[in-house]
Amino acid sequence: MNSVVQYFKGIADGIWSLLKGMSVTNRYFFSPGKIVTQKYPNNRKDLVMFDRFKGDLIMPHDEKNEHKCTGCGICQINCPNGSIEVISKTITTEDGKTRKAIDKHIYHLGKCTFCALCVKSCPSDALAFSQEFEHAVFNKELLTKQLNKPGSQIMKGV
Amino acid sequence: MEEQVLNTAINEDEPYLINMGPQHPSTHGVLRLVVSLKGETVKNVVPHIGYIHRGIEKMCESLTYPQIIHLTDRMDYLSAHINNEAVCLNVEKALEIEIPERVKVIRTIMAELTRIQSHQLFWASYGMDLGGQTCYFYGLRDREKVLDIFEETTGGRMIVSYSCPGGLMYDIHPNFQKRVNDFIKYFRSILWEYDAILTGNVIFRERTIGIGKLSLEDAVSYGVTGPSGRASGFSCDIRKHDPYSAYDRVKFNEVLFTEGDTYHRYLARIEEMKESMNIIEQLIDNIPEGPYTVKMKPVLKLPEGEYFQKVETARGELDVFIVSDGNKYPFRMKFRSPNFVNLGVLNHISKEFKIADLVAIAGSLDFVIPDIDR
Amino acid sequence: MTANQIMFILFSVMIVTFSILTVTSRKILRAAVYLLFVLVSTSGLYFMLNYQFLAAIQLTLYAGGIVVLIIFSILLTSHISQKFESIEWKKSFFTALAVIGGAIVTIVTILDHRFAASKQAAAEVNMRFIGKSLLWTGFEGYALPFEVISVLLIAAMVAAIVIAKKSGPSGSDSQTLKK
Amino acid sequence: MTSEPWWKIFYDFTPFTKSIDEGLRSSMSPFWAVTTEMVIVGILFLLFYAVVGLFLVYWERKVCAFIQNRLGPNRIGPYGIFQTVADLIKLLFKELIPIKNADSFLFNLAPYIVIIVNFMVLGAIPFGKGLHAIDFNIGIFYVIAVSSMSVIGVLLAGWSSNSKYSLIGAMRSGAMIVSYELSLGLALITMVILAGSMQLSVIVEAQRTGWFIFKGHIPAFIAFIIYIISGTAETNRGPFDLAEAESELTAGYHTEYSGMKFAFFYLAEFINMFIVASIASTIFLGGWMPLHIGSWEGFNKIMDIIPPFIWYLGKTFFIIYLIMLLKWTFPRLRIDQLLTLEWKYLLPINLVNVLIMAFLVLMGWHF
Repeated sequence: MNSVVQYFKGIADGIWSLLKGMSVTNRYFFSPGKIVTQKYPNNRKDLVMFDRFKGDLIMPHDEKNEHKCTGCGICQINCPNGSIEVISKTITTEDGKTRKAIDKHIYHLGKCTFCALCVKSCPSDALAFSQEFEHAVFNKELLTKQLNKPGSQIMKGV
Repeated sequence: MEEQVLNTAINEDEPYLINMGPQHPSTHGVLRLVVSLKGETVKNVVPHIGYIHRGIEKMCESLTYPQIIHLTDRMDYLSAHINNEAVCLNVEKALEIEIPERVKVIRTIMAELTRIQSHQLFWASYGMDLGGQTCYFYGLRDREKVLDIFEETTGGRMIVSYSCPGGLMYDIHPNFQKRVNDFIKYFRSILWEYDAILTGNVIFRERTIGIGKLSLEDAVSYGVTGPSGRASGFSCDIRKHDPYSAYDRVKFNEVLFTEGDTYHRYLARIEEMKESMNIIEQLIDNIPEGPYTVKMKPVLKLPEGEYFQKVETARGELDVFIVSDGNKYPFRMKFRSPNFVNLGVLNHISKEFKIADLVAIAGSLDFVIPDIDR
Repeated sequence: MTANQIMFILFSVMIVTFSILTVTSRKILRAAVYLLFVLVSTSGLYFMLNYQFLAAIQLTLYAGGIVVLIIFSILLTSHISQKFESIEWKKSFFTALAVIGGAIVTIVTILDHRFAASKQAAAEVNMRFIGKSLLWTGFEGYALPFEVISVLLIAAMVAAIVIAKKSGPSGSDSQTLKK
Repeated sequence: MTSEPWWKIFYDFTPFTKSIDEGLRSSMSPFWAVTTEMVIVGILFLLFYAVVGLFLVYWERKVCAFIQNRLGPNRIGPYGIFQTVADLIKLLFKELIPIKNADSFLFNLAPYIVIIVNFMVLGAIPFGKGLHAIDFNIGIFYVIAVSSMSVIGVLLAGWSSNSKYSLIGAMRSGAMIVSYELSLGLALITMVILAGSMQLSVIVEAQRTGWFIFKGHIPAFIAFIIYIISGTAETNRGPFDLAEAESELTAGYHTEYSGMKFAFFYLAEFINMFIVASIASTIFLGGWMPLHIGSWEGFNKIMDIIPPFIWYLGKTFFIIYLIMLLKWTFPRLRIDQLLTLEWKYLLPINLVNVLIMAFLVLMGWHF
């Protein structure tokens, strides 16, 4: 007799547990307000990334096309993957002195692992991360970028 | 294939071999399981690994200690922060640096958040392994909220790279505490759905209870740690037995079961999520003030010697072993990754079960393949 | 030629062709599939006779039941690369002789018989009538044959179990019944 | 057509179809009239098959998306309704990958068997008043008989692709369908006892005064639940999708199929679901009969305004939603649990249920 009770109790419990699960899914089906999908390419305009998001390494320039990079190469040393190359040159300043400055600050996005050691170790805060995340390109060469803008100069006082 | 003539008898003892993987929906990566079947009954499972081997241990020998951190993110990418922390703790121990209280508390909170999101993903993918695809989306929906917290503070979603020797890369974001509190409130209110859809479901219980039993002796001798080991009654929680960071000041229970079957491995993770929320709640509202990092030398050189640190990741015990010859690079770096060790028990516990159970068992051990291969 | 005749020829040709293919095919699963076609075409003939009940029985029992079981057992036992041995010419010669002889006897008998065309219109068989006569114990009832056949079925099943249970040459127990 | 307004056709197709039939018979010989009718019906069914198949694929994706807090297809056309058409075009252009060492004859035959069986069953379903291709007097029996053949396609597909996953999938499917056929048939027999006929049109007509699920109360309801469960199993769906268990067997019996041949299996699965749902709506929910409640004249009048085939489609899609909800909520069963469910639970309950129903009908206790 006990096994018969067990049999029917098993059926009842089983159906009850199934109904509980179905009630959850059914509720979600009829509540379109809970949809979490973001229509990504359509919401580009009002898509705000977090300000610390590590998207793309950039070298901020001010309106006079000046940056803070001294070309010291610490970022290059700190990078674990060799994704930064600093090519420096010697320039002569107005007062006749020669000093070292960057010619090209080359950044290989394809090698970068976004560990942020370059940004953190830069003594003059010349590097930063942008919130740009759409990195896809058709040509691998496009992933190698020059961070200092053409004709840019080092900021005074750095 | 040469044609066989029908009257040659089929050799009954010849195993029916099936390659599950390297590309297979239920191996969660590039794990290859060579399964010998008899009918649908699993007779033997031979895991073949190495499809995603990157030689992280060897790469570490040519990187400085701060640079190593970002590689550990990529071992067990679901416990990324805890892996970071393990290396950092080891280096700090070697250098004998006193870490600010603030750093310890933040690291603990982040580690517990990592554990929660890892278990959420486990729940999601385990539901999918058993055929309930809706679980996957509910699990990921809630996991996104944790990842948002990570992204806001660390700039990365999975690959956080947040700890560094001597402290943290940046201070926490001003929104951090509010977001974490909101998340815990939200997650507590939604956990009943997890139970309604999966835990209490009669099909799920039938599929998991009594399947893949791992006895305490076997768990100890195979070295199965983490929730999988604790489901067998193996009290192996490093946070409890050998506290690091801020675990010595919080109260929490070590989730222990004795059954050791698939269902309890699953249940252990669900319970751990609740415990993790308890831990976070104890810490989140009184994070001590102070610096978020210690001023370190520009080049870290560990004194000559051997250093060892163990931490509890979401999957078990992660040991970091550094041999230093006094240089700025480690002479040898060894990780004892929990997944690699847990994988060893798969053959033992899945014998004589059905192939569908093999999926359930492998899912309940919660493998992360890059951690196995490193 | 009426539509009925066309359909009849179609079904007959299918039955004959696939019957021959069934016994000549060297791949066992193909033979089973040809058999399926034969059985389905036969049920088509029944449908043409307006004898829908028998046609449906033919589909359920033979096409849906027996052929499925045959295919299922082939699935369990044979591999795709296996083929029957080609038959010796002697064997095939004598088989052909026997078959042709049988066919001649049958055809002669059929041609000998005078089939009187019925004047009655084709009527659909009433389902209630079939049901009642299947369970009727009196005259023209089928309850007794029905039960006798089920006894036969039980005997067949018992025999099958006994054969399956018989231990192998090495004396090992059967694996189907033991866990 | 007589003086009645044109929209009356939606309520009763009989005069319409009859007039076509008479027109054809008067203008040509009976042979050609029958042939023309067959061709028309065949083309209509092909169209119906494609439209319903594509819509169901879309509907399935939308339902599961909403259940999972997603949007589902939303790119092609308004609300993404042309997504499945685009998918179909893609599948049409896809390469059919030939399988070396496969039995190519059986490999190519398998999808057609599944599709043909689908068509054979569709022919017997009453879609609306007068919309009924063949009205057998053994309607239900015919449906059971023909649908039992669809497993052959699955078995052939699994064996002939010469893949281990496919073979396991086919064997699971075989064991499953052979056993679930039983409870499917018994659940229908329960209702045949109540209806007193196997002819689908008679069964629908008998529900003019009330749907069978209300008329036969408890036993009918139990039969309905058993029918839904075994119907889901029969179509290889939902928690019973062991034959194509994604996480275990990658795609089960159609692992090796590609392009349009895969699409045939995929469409057949959805049409099978449609068939199961329409049989359920015909036998349990009154087919194209509107909902009538006893003596509420006004209510019954309002219900009569909705055309019968809308009622039919509404009921069918309600059951399809139910089946989809099952699929997207539950984890998959294991093969031995599946057989336990059938032989230990469904079959005994079903047998007792048949007896109870017979007793009810005998005592005249149904409504």
